[in-house]
Amino acid sequence: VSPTAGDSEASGSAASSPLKPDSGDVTGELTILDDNTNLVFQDGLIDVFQEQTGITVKTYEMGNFNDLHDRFATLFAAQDSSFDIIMTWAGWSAEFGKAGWLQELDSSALPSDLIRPALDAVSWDSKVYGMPKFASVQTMFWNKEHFSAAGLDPDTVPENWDDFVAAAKACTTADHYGYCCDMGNPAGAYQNYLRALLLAGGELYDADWNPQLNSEAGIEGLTKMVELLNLHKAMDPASLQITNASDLNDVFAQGNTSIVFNWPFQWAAATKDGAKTTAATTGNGLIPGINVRSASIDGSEGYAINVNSPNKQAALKWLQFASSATAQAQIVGQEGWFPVSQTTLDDPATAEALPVVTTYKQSTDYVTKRYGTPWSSELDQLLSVQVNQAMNQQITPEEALNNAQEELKPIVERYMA
Amino acid sequence: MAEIKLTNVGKKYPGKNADYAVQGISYTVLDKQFVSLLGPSGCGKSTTLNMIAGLESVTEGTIEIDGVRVESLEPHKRDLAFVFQDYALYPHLSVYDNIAFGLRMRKMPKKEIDARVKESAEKLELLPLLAKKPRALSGGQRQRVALARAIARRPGVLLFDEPLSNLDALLREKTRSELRILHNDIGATSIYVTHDQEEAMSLSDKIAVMSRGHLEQYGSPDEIYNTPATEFVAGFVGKPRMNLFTAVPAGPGAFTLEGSPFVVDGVSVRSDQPVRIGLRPSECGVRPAGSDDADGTVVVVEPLGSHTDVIVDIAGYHFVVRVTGFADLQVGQPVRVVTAGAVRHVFDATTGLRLNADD
Amino acid sequence: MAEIKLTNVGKKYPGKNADYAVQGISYTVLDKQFVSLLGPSGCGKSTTLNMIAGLESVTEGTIEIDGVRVESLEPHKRDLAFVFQDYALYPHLSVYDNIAFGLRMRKMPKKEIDARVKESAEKLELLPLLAKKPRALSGGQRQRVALARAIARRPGVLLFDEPLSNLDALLREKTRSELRILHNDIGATSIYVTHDQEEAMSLSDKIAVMSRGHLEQYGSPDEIYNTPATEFVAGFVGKPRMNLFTAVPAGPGAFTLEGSPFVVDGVSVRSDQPVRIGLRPSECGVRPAGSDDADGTVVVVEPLGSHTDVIVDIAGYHFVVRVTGFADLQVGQPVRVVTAGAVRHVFDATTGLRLNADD
Amino acid sequence: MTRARVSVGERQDRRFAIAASAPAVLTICALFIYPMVYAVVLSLYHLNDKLPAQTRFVGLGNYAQLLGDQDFIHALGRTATFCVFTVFGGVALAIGIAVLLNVKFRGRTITRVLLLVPWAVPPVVNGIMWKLIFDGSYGVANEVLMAVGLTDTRIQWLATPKLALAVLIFAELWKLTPFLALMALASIQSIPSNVYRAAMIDGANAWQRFWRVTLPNMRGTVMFLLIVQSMWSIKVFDSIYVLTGGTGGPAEATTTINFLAYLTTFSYLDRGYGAAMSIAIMVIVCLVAVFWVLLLGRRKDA
Amino acid sequence: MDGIHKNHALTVVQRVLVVLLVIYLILPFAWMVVYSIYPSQNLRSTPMDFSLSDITLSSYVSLLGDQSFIVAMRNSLIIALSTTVICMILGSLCAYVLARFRFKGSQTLLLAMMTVQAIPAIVLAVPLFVLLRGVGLFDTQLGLILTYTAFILPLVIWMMVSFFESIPVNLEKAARIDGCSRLDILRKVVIPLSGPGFAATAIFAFITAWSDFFLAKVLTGTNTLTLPVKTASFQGLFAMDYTSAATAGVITALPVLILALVAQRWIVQGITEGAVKG
Ligand SMILES: Nc1ncnc2c1ncn2[C@@H]1O[C@H](COP(=O)(O)OP(=O)(O)OP(=O)(O)O)[C@@H](O)[C@H]1O
Ligand SMILES: Nc1ncnc2c1ncn2[C@@H]1O[C@H](COP(=O)(O)OP(=O)(O)OP(=O)(O)O)[C@@H](O)[C@H]1O
Ligand SMILES: [Mg+2]
Ligand SMILES: [Mg+2]
Repeated sequence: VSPTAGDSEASGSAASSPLKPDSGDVTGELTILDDNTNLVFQDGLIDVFQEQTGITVKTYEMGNFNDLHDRFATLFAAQDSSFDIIMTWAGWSAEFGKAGWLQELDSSALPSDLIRPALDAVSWDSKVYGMPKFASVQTMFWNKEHFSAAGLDPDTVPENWDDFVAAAKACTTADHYGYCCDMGNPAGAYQNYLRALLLAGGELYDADWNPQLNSEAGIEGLTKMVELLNLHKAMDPASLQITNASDLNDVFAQGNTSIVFNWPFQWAAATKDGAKTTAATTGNGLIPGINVRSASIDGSEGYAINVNSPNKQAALKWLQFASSATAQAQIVGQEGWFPVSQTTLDDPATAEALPVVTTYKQSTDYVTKRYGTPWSSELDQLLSVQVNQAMNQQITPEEALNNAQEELKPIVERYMA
Repeated sequence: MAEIKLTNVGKKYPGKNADYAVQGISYTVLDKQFVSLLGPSGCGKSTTLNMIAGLESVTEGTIEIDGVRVESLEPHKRDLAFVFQDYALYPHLSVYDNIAFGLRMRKMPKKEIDARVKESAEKLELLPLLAKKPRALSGGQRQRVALARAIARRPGVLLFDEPLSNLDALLREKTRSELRILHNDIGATSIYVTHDQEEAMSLSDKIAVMSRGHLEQYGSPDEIYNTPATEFVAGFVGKPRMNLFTAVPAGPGAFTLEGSPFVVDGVSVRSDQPVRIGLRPSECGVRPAGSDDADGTVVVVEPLGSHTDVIVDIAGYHFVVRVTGFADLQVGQPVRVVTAGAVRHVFDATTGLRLNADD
Repeated sequence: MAEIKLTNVGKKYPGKNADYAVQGISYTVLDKQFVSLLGPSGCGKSTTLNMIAGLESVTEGTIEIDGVRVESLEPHKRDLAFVFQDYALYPHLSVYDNIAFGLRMRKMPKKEIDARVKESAEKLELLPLLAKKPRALSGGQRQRVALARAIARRPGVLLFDEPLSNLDALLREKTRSELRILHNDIGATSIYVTHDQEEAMSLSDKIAVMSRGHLEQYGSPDEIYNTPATEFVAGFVGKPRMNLFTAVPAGPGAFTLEGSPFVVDGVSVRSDQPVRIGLRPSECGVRPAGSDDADGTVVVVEPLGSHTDVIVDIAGYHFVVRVTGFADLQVGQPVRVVTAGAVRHVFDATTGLRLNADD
Repeated sequence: MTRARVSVGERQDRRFAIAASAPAVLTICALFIYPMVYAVVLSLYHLNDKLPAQTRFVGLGNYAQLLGDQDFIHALGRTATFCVFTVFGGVALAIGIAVLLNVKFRGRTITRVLLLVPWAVPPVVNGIMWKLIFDGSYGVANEVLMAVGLTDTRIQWLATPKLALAVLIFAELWKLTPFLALMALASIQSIPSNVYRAAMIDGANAWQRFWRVTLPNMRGTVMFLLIVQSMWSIKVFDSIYVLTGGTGGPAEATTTINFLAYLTTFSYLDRGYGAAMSIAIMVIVCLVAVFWVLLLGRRKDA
Repeated sequence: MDGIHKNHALTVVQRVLVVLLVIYLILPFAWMVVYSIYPSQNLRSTPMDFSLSDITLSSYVSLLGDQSFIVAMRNSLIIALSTTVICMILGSLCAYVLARFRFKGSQTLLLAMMTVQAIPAIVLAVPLFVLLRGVGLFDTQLGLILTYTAFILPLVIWMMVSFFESIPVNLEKAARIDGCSRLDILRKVVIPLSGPGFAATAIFAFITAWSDFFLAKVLTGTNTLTLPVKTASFQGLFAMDYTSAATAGVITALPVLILALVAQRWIVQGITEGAVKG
């Protein structure tokens, strides 16, 4: 038994050259392991794809997002090729790409009009490991009724942090808090910290991937979050235990908070049956910045090709199909995600189908980052410990970020060596 | 000094429609006496003993120890010790600690505990075993530990609930003698529960024979054996079991086992109703007879060394005769049963009460 | 027809340095005989029986049934049935199914099984109980089911391993008689293991007395009782236990219990070495004596109904005398022991073998 | 001297013994030998999937690293805290319940049956259940506490490290203690009632009877319970996973060593180190078991 | 405590304790049931709204109408049942040998089997996956069945040995004389006799197989998704749905609960018999 024998093989194949589209006719059978975010593929797009390309999709499995990482880890560790295509996003693209498990794509395989953050989500270290299927950027949603009740103008979006704090404080009542977020798990802690850092005008890494968690902007950003919770008491303490965006959806849609910074599908949740909010009472706009006008974080998803797949050309067709206008139109229109290509974004029909796309368009003027890295898991984990302590005021934001910085440095060094 | 007096004691266990487990028991156990409670399984012996010990509450009547009513006294305030059938040794304690447990609970000084433990262990030859755990002991040894534990406390009253019934026959007999010697030695008032009449007979000054919760007879072994007060006592005491059969009057002082030529005469009871007659096997004899004058035929010959039991079928009744030595009889042989030397025990056919006075 | 012949049978259980559990056993059980294996716990009775049954392998020697060597035959091919001490009834089967189980395993036709079950159930008065499960039965009833199960198979050989020892005294005695009747009735060759000498005596045609894996004596109850071949047999058989003591020569044909005035004369063995002398309690007597001519003093008087056991302390030896009726003796009283009518059993002090010929 | 004869029956028995035990033994071996060897070999390698180039044999290096790994040591501490509460608390509670249910009363049978409820609830469901109860916004625990006035703000049970661990301990106790209680009950009932009677006559009151008779006689069972619960507690995973949304949070407060091994292997893809951690856990489990056996096992009677 | 004097009367303190215990045992589960039958708004309002008219089984209806949920249920049932059957067959055969034939190393074997219990499943997941894939059993029911069997067998054997040892040897002798082979003895005497123990062990095996989460999570794909994995998935990143989670929880726990309650007599007795030895 040698657990390492296969891995050298794997790294061997990873070293193979980036995949270029084959000009010839491509056939084959595909197996796809997706998460359960998009129903449109199952509900028709697969048929369209098969018709268009003559390639069969033998299996299209939708796994639970939370289970996928473990499953991928198992599949890849065993050099399994039972899936040609897997779903990916910023963290995983870097992680699995670095591990040599994802097929690198040649630039010739990529559409030219991909939006930058969406492309980032499938890239690492200037190598592209997949193609995005939708873009996701956080914007601000607010409850117009709450604003009115608090004596604020329901149609005016706070343009800077102070206005935002004032609005959140004004909206905080005995019933509900003005602001709520989801920092109950490591990924959430990272996201909220990163967003604050970006809003403060900072960058997480310098050009050489040296982390600067405890940069001035980082400390300022985290301090603002701590203040929001503990000083202004405008942030729902439950934010510290909410572990996923859909819970946050619910909190907002049930009128239990006035403002959230959330993914585009918040719109769908806020306007669906049973919600206490409607399209008319839900405001949407750019996230107010601290030192900049605005900034946001990215949550785009895409597809990547298993390096062990025997059907890489066919798989590439699927990737191209997912980012094509046909598929994008459905994802935006029916599911409320943002499109990945500039062309679709600019199409007037898109904004009509999804009003929040307007905000998205504005947001492309500002920084939108995710910093998916091979060490994302480790970073999320260690950062969450510090952020939690800072939020609970056991240590200062500065201490917290200094600690995190110290812990992260050796990890990054290991990966960048 | 410890005299135990039961007056009209009764016990009902909780539960709907429960019957009395024990009812109307009255007798007095004098100081230093050894009294057995004898009776078949379920007759209420243990219940009675447990009430005396305070392990069961008393439903009716009174129990006095040395003139003091004790019904509501806790067990350990009654100055008694208990030896259980399963010995009830503390499995986790060594022999020493088993014996010492009760003394420790009474906060006796360490030194005295040690002396007492050693003393009682010596009396029961347990000195080499003091460090062992009960499970490492043989049945007989456990039994002795249980005894040692009881006497170490030097209680006024010793209660035994079938303490020998878990021992094998040989050991049982041996321990029985030792028990008797021990009683003479320590002189506590002892109440001893058993269903083995031989044990009761051999050990006791007095025996209380019980049946179905009632007291059948209270008397010395001699009285119990020679003038059983009821048919139950007659049948229960004595080995082999007394021959007891229904007999119909057949002339003055004579009764016959119906449907057979077998007649018992010289009965001092007059009756024109059928009665129950009892004859002890060892007081009867048997002799070969012709098929015309035979009482019955031999069905079993059991040689037992010093004597032989012969079972004779008399009109379907299996009459047992115990003869000395080995009997020269064959199965199937017609015989006459000789009852001349046998005491006639006569009982009322319905009440079971003894009809003839002591003789 | 079933004759069982053991030749030099020996058994070692597996395990390092294991001793023989049984060694050098040879005897023949004739067809239809009832033979008991008698001996104390651990002497190898069950081992012998299990080898005959085929439940244990034979280490040495041969076992023949009707002239055929069976050592490597499987149990169910040996035409025998087994009755166990704990009855070994199948708790999950009804009485009927318990009896039928062995017949079914032999693929007997349904109808015949039914007939056989009914027949043996009737013989043992189990008909009303056929539908019950063993746990709903009393000890005696379970015992009868075990018997019924054994005889339903109509085996040539019936093996019993202490079948009565789980019954209480009364029931034991009753079942013993029934067992004897049953044996006469079905006539299978029977081998019966017991440690109760009374049981062995009363039931058997022949008795094999065993001790520590060896055969001590094989003979009829009469022989075993009257001319025990070894001191072990003498001490083991007879109730109460024979008085056995070391005696030193004290003149021609006379021996004395050293350090006491107690002399046994009329002994037919000449020896200038100490010997072991045995005297049966029931053959001796006791009479009050003055303190000057007494053999010893009474330590216990045990009245047992038809007789009384008196224990006399003779120079530290507890000599038991069984007298008829109730004895008028007091503890502490000086007495003389009368041995005139008693058979003298004399054994070698070292080998334990009988020294005097039959008398 | 003796011919060791092997009878037909014995030979058949031997054949039966082999044939009957083989399938089980082989199944276990087949499914464990390869994975175990794989895991042991893996633990001797530096193998981080994200750093394929650095893969190399390091011997016991991973184990040495464990000794100085603050994360592991902290996780060990949390595991110890968790174990102290679940093992000692659980076993003590189990004995308490057993003693309570040893008294005869009407409804005792049904109460005993109810002890099976937590046992039958799968760990995943157990996690969800307690999440429903201790949710910071909607959990009924807060509602009740607020209703009786013990708190006026909602307590963020699962967001506060200490409380989250407490909830986890509570959830685990709920699930496993009743089962332990059943075993303890069985053990108590196997103590002959006459021993208690003897103790009463010896003058021991109820309290003394418990400490001096009941408890010492349960030693074997208590040892068994301690071993079983220690094993479960050290290896606890499912409840943490579900209760904390697969994170071992908040702030790693519920990251026990087993969960850390999971994170290391599956989140960080540091599989060589993760394997070493898992094997260390296995050794710890065995050591703890041996510890209980040595502490409470049957000492040879003198 | 020992129930000699106060046989049937509980003291006030004991009464209170019993009531608390009962509440403690049922309330959490009951709360989950409540969660599954009330619309979440009712439970999220302050105060909670328990109007009976709001009770709805819609969550059950929708879950049981969900094909993937039904498939998960079926998978779980097939896998847990098969595992139980195989474990009980192989386990009782092996336990019988260990209980009745003393051979060198039988105790060691038993102990070695128990150390399997000490292995964290995490370390085995990847190699097991490799192994199962290697023999083509990945994402098949048989693959999970075999894995569970290997994990559960040692416990089954351990439990059964103690039950078998408590069966009188004489019963087997009687059966042999009645003409039973070893296998007959096991089938017709030993197993029927260890009834409660056997049932308790079987239920134990079933519950363990039914409840497993981690191995199922790693070793299954859609084909063999099991109920606990499905249930856990109700709290995904984008899909936390308390009502469905509670409903799935109730549905997952229910079969085992019913099984446990139906067989409670055996389980309690089985545990009792096993524990007396321990
Ligand atoms: N704890 C109890 N609860 C209810 N009934 C009981 C209890 N103990 C004994 N009994 C009943 O009381 C009656 C007398 O029982 P007891 O134990 O005194 O008989 P015993 O003479 O000692 O019998 P044994 O020789 O079998 O010990 C029996 O009918 C028995 O069923
Ligand atoms: N299965 C066994 N393995 C090892 N030794 C055994 C076994 N069975 C019996 N022995 C030993 O063989 C000897 C004879 O045992 P056996 O059971 O035959 O005695 P027994 O006369 O039937 O005794 P008891 O009256 O107690 O039943 C004893 O020393 C016993 O310890
Ligand atoms: Mg009794
Ligand atoms: Mg025996």
